[in-house]
Amino acid sequence: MSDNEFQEDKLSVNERLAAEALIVDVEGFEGPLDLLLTLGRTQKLDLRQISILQLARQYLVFVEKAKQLRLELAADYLVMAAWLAFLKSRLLLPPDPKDEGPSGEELAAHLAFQLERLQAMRESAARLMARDQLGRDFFARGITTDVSRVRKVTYTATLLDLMQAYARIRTKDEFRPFVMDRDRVFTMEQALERMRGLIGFAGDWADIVSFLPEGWESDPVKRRSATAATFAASLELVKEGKLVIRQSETFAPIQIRKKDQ
Amino acid sequence: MSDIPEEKEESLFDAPPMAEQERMVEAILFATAEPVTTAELEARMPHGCDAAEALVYLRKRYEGRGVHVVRVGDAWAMRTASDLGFLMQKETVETRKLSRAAIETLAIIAYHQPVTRAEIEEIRGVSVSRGTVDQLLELEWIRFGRRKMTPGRPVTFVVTPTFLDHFGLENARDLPGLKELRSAGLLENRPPLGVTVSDQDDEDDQAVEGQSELFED
Amino acid sequence: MSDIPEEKEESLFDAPPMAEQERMVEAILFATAEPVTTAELEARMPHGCDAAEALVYLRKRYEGRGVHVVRVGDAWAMRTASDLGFLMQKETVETRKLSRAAIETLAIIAYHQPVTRAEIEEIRGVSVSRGTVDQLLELEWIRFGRRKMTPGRPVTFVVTPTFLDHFGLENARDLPGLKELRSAGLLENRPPLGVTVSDQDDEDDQAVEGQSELFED
Repeated sequence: MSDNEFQEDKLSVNERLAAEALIVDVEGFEGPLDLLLTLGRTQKLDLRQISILQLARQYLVFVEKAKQLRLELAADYLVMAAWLAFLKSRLLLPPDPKDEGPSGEELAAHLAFQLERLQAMRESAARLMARDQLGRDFFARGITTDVSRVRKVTYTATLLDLMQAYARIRTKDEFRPFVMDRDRVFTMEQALERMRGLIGFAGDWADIVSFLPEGWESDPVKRRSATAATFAASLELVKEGKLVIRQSETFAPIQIRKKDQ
Repeated sequence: MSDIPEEKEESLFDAPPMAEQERMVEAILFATAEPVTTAELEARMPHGCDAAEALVYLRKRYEGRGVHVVRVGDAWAMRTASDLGFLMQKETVETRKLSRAAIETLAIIAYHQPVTRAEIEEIRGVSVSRGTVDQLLELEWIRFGRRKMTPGRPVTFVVTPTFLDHFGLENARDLPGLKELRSAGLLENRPPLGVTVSDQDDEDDQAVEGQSELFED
Repeated sequence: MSDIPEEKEESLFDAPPMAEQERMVEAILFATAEPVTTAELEARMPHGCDAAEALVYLRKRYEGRGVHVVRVGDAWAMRTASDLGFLMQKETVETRKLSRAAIETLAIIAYHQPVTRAEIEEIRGVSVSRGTVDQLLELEWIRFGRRKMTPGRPVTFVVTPTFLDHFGLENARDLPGLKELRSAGLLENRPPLGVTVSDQDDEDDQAVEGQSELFED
């Protein structure tokens, strides 16, 4: 993004303050479209006349600043940034006659439509909530037990009951919160017992994987369980001062060795 | 509070016209579960209102109507005219929630129709009591479908238009599948260790297959 | 039952005079907190009554009163006049405050119904959380509608009569600003660009305008 600095310089003091305010609020946005809409408002234009090119630049500047401030941006924002960078190039470069995809103008028009539609829904939601509401502005009858003569019992259920009942039946096999599938779980206690017997032989650095129990290496579920248990047991033994553990970098093999007494 | 500011207020803001006061009493009596005393009425109405006078007009307005303004002790309430009590019989219908066995049986029939009793029992993992089926038949939520072309030619159960009506469905195919139930948050439990994603998909397909048989004709 | 005894009954017992029918409708609506359909009214009234006509008179009678007769979908209910809400502080039920996401999702469902989850997400530009849909379902403001005839046959969401009742709407066509949104093309379901041509064709069929079902008549 070579023109970022140029773009930043062009921002007025007010715009810069607004952009900074936005960065502070980054978690307040409900996704990239919401952010774009807010940025669009700073153009102080009718959404129909908004400059998508300018908006794309504003967005990219925003994302760049967020990166500089080391703010965590959700993947959605970065995907949108990549798309807007693509859109920007489409809008600025002369169209390639061999390219069959939609033109930059079409893409920009669609984005403008999306923004306008989201804005319209926002306004509609506000108007809906501003309506008089039952139980707040107008009220139903306070009692409905005027008469009580014939008593007839009928049974009722809601769609929610029905769906939940079905979900319950269809998943009852998975829903066993207190029954673990013991045959596929290697517990930390088991691992600890196994490791205590083995650490005597670990004079040199050895990959923790080589300590997995036999028959637990191939099945992914069993391997996960055994690895977790063996790792936890190793930590426990480190705490007890019997082992040393190391890992050269993230995701590198974890190695252990008997601690020199 | 002293009397002086109140008097001042009274002169500044006149009480609403009597017709307006009558509307207010009407709305309060309608929306309040318990009978309301004139003191309570006046406490809720703007300053300077005369609830007793408004009640005289309101009572007169409802004379001979389907609803009356009646005195209950030293309080007031609105009640349906006693000669129309016969219309209220349906109001006293007591609705109870369906038992868990019944709702589960109903759900299986809705999702798997046409389905035999043996199939329901297999899915639920317990036997289906006669009373449960009878109750659903009586509610007219299920009916007998055509017999299955399997040994013994067992009867099947299907859901009825009354069922669709009660649950606000256009047809039983609109019932959401497991995946959709899960994404709507109606299914909180996650698959445990050992259940792979493809197993899950199979289950969804099954549910849909059960239905498709019925609706193809 | 054959038709003959019914006809006899009709000639033996004439329907009550309209003034009496009006009283009956008044009493039933008054006694029932939930909206009542004309069909339900007539089922409870003596044979031969015309609830729809009685309702016309009753509505007129309550015009400008503290209590109104309002239409909710194809049902009717009595509700206090909304300008008197200030008198009712005592009755107000504290409702759980809806999140911004829930309010927007609700509005999108109301204006674009029937609408799929994917369409809601396309409009908002973020995924819809399970809690949001769950909350709206629990409030009974939305329900599952019929499935879309598109690949995957996704379920749709629509708003319910409870929603209409809560927001004082006669039907979903009365949503504020609906006409303007339609004529501005903002309820169109435009497929995202960049999809392949064959996909585009499929999706064009699906690109029916929101609320189209409501306007078929």
